[in-house]
Amino acid sequence: MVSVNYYVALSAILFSIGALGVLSRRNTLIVFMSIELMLNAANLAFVAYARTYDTFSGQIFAFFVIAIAAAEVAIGLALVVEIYKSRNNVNIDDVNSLHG
Amino acid sequence: MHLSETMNSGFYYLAPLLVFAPLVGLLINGFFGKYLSEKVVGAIASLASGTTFLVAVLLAHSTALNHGQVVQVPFAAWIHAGGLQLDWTFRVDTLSTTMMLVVSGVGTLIHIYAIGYMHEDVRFKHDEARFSRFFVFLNLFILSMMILVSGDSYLMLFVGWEGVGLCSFLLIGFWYELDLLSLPSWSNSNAAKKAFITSRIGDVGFLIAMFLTFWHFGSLQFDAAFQAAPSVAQVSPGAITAITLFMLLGVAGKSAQIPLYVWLPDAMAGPTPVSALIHAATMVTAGIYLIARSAPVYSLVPQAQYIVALVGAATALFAATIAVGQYDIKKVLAYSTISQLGFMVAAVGSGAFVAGMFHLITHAFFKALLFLSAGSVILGIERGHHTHAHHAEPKGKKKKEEHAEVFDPGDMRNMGGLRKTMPTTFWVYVVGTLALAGIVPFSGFWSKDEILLETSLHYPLIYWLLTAAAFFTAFYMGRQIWLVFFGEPRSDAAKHSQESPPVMTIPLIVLAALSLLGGALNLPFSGFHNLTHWLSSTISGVESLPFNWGVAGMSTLLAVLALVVSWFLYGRNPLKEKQIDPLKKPLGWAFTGMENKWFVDELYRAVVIGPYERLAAFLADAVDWKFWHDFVHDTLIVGGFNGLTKTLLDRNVDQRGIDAFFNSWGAFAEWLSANLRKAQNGFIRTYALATLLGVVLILGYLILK
Amino acid sequence: MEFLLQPLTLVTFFPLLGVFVIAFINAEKKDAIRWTALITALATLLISFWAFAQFDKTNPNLQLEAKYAWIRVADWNIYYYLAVDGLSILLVLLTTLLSAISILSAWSAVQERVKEFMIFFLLLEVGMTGVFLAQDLFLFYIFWEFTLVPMYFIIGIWGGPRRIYSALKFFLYTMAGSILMLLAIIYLGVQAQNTFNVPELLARLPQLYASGQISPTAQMLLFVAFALSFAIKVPMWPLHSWLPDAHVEAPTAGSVILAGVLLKMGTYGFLRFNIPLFPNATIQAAPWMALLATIGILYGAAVSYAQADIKKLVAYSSVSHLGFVMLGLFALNAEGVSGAILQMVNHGLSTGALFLLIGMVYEQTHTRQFSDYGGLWKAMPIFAVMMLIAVFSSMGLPGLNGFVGEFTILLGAFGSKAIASPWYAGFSTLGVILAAVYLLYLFQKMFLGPDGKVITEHKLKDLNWREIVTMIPLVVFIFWIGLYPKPFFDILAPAVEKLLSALPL
Amino acid sequence: MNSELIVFLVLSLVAIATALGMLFSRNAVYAALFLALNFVAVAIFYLLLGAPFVAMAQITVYAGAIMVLFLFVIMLLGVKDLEPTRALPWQKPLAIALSVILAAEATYVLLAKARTTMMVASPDASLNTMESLRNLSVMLFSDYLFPFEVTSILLLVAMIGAIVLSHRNKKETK
Repeated sequence: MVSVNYYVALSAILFSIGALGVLSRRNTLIVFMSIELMLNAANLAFVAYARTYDTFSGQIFAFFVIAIAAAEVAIGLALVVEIYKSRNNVNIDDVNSLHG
Repeated sequence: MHLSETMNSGFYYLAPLLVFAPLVGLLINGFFGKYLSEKVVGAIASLASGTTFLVAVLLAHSTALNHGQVVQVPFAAWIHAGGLQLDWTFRVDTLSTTMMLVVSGVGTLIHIYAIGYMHEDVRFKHDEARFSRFFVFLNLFILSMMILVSGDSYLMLFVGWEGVGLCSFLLIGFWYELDLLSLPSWSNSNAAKKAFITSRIGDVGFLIAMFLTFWHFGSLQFDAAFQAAPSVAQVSPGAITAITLFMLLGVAGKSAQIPLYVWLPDAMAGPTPVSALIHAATMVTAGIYLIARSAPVYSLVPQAQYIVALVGAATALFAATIAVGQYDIKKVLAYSTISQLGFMVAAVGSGAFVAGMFHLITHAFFKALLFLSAGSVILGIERGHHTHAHHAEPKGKKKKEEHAEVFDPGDMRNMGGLRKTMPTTFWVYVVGTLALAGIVPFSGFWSKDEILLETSLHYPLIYWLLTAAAFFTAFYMGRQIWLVFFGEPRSDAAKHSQESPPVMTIPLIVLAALSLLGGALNLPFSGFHNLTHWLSSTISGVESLPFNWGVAGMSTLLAVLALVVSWFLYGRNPLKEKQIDPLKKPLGWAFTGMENKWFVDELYRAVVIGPYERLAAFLADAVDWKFWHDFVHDTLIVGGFNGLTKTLLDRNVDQRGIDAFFNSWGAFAEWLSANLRKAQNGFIRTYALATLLGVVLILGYLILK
Repeated sequence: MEFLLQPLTLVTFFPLLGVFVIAFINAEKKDAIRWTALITALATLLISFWAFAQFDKTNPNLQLEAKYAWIRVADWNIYYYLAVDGLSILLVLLTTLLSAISILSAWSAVQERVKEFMIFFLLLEVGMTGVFLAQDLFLFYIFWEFTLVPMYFIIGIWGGPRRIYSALKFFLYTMAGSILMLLAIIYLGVQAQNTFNVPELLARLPQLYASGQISPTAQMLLFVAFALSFAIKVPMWPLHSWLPDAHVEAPTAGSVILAGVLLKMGTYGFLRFNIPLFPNATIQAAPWMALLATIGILYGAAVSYAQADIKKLVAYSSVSHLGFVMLGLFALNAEGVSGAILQMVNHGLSTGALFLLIGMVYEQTHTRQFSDYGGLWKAMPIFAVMMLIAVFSSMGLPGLNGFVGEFTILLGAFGSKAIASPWYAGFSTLGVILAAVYLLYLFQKMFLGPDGKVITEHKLKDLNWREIVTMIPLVVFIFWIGLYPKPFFDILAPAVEKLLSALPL
Repeated sequence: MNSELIVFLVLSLVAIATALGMLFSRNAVYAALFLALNFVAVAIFYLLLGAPFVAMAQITVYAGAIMVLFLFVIMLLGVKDLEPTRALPWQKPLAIALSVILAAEATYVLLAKARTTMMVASPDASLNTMESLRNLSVMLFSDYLFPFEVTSILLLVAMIGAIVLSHRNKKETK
């Protein structure tokens, strides 16, 4: 028997690590991976609560999140490839043409 | 009596053929005419017209067998709206069969004549493809005319009435791109338009007469209307007077009476067979038929009758004077026709319905004869003109110039001495002239005499007007004979003129025989009142007057005198080339007036046409477009709206008030954003950082709350 | 599904199917689009015949009803209610016929943006048919306004040089009138216990009038509000100013439909709504309407004569012809009203034919100035004969359709109790002369006289088979109505009788 | 300290370690591999939480498909270290600070504020039967049918989007 709080705490830690990755890494690919990590962290919380309250809804949400993540990765990677083709690197800091 | 009772005792069931025979003819020629030879086209058209004549004969025969019974032959339903219940019904009675016989008989002869005439005409005018079209129109005319005379209601009569107007329009404008001298011009089509529109003015009268008839008599069907007439006459005599006078306007339009006669002389722009058939023998007499048909109504209002007679008599004299001053062979005949129609209108106006119809018939014979002969003369001159041009000047270049020179084959001043070159035409022309002038025993004498006799008994003024007109008639016909056929040729064309082919002369001879003998229809001796007797079963109350030596002697004397005077002026010393008319000097301004048709056309142009055109242009340009369209709509409404919106609301209220207020906010936002934009460095990571900062702060807030 | 298979629903909305199909055709495949549109229009025509076959012409009441509760808000009951009676069946047939003919006429005339054109055209057909069939004022108003939109684009996109101006004017002018009608409709609906259903209104209104809940003044105002909207559409003098602009600038097919059907919506409105809904006001207003009609007849005819542009002449002639229709309607007797309804059809046929023919020659010559024409008969004989028929039909030559209508109208107006004076009809009869003046002028300047510029400058071809086929139905009806109008009058008679018997004359 | 807790702690250490590994790898390939390991660890958590279906989805979709996709793209673009830039000098320290605060806050909120005392039961035999999977599917296709369908459309859109992005590029290069 493990307290659900542990799972939640783990989820929070993983989420923070993901957030840190998004903020600090300049490689677009790794930024993406970090995002995936954050999604995973959220999923973990979902499933843990689903177990706690004995309902399937949490699992179903996790399932949807996985589906959306797949879609997101498909588009995201396509964009990365595009960006690479036009700039010949994957530095996220190079893509700042929207600056004010 | 209705059809079912008489079906077995006659040919009434053939009545629809009156209309369908020409219809078949015109459809065949209309669709396939261009693939058929001229002879076939002419034969089909003549056959169609001939069938109509045959049917008319059979119908007349049946009517005679049935002692003049009126028979209605229903054909199809027509307009059934509210109280207006009208059918396509043919009416076969003595009056209508008389008209059918005249129209289809003369019509058929003219069809045959036209085969020869048009053969040459289309060649002189360089459009042979138009040959079949002519016969289509001619058949259409016979068709419309048959509807006119066989209709059982005013409305059906009106269908034919307007139908013949259409044919008249189409045929006057047959050479629509030319004028009388065969030069490119709007003149012929203008004449066609004039004819139609002038008749339409009369038609409005007819229409209003029909409206009045319907609302007062309750029906447009002849029998029903006539039955109601006497009782209405007692309640509201004014209505009947109005009906008759409005109808007179219609008659004036169609039968070329004052004041609407002006279209008929111009109508001579049509090919000569058309002038003969439509503008002399048949269509123009429709008005007389209408009045004769409406005899039961006219008999109720003597004052209106007097007005009708007066109009007729005035027209007779007025037109006769103009005819004296004309040089064109067809124009003389045209004015003569107007004048003779005046005689007929005067006759039916003064209650002499039979006399009017009698003159209508004889006039159809001799005037058709005269016109056709005139056509023969004109073609003879044309032929002479062409042969002369070809023979005398063999060189091509010269020939062209000769052709290009304006030559009027209808001008009597270009003729003279034709009795030698065109003997047949000459003799039939003389017969026609004597008939028209009213010389015993030609048909014209008997019919005209009857009119004079009738009027002399009741209306002396009318009698004297007509007598004077008769004098002029004989005079201008004499003048024409001397000018055209006697003396020496006044042009090379006349010198080389040639006689027409038999296809043209044979109908002339037949018509000449009819003109000579036509009087036998109704001789003023007891036992010979055939026409009176015949028509009495349709028109009640007609009586035949005994022969009156005084009236007959007077008119004959005047006619002979007129012919003698014309011989003194034109026959004794034949006109020379380029010589002015010998009447010009003694008559002075009066002859100028005759020459110029008393300036009536100019008067109408100044009083009616010009002002209407100016009014229309004024309404269209100034009122409707400049004022209503441009000024009111575009300037006032649109401009006003623009003024309100753009100047007042937009510039002052909106821009300086509301806009300015809100623009200040905009300016503030602009200033703010100009500073804030520095935060937008474009680095995604920074934005994410900001987002995270937000998350952290919100969470922190939640925790500390 | 039962809803869809009702004849009237089908005849109204069938063109939408064509729109749907065309929407999926590549815009480059112009012929496929044209054929689809034509087949749709022909099918609609057939459906209208089918509906007509089910129509009982001895029955004066509304028939073939398609009635469903549509919008229910609070106490309001708005119906989807289509029905037809003797007053409208002919106009429905005219609409479907002219739509098919117009599409055929636009075959070669419209080359740009064929897809959009055909879509707008079929949409227009939906609107027009709906106007003639709707029996709920709300539904009617929707159809009525809906017709504006496709017509606006047809004029505005495929029109002549001043098309934008004309389209805008057409739109605003008609819209302005409709607004008043909308107000009147709402007022009427509120007064009549929340209904827009015309038969229900007809049942309830007499009581409202009798009890004074709608005062005579209010009735008159309602009449005027409706009349203004319809009069603009007709157009009655002096509200005709949009017409010459719209007609001259519209493409041929647009002109045909505009003259043939859209104008009839105005006269039909008077017939269907003004007369039965406001009987007392109608009788009061009859002499005034007759006066306006008479002025319109004479004014339109005079102004026509002075035009230099062929299409403009015909456009103004509509003012004159529709004056006859209005005169007949407000004669308020059987002769006048049946004549007027028939004349609506006649005007659609003859003026439609005139616009078609002018369009056909314009395709070749690209000019509409009279001064450029002359002597066309020789170059284009079939065309000339067609034009001759159309011109004389329009002029009211007996034996052709125009006469039957004009004569019964004038006859009715002459003895009308409502107008109460023969002078209006008398003066209107002068319009017969003036019509001859301007129409013969048209015919003469185009076909007679010496060869004009168009002949010397162009090699003109006579009508081709497609154009002849386009004209044939019109010519057939021109003769049919002229020679044997009884079937047409028979269709009208019971409904007209019912309409008039309800009037307190 | 029961055995479940020990398993949990070990696995959480693995998860955190691999996450940090990903965070600190210079090389993208290593980062990807660390992440894959992390996903596997999370999948085991799912199993522990009685969600075998999600666990399998996690393995196949994340660890399988998505990571392969990542690796594929990395290989496609080539592994290259990025030159250090001085564009955002204050970014990294700020990021670290904020992340730490976030972790602290989140943990605090979830643990101290929510104060859930519930325990997560370890999976027993009943949970691993087909029954739960069936219930899940029934729920997915009844209560959540609409979102499910929407998800399918989303995937379709993503697919088309990805194709369009790369397709247009092809045209441009021509």
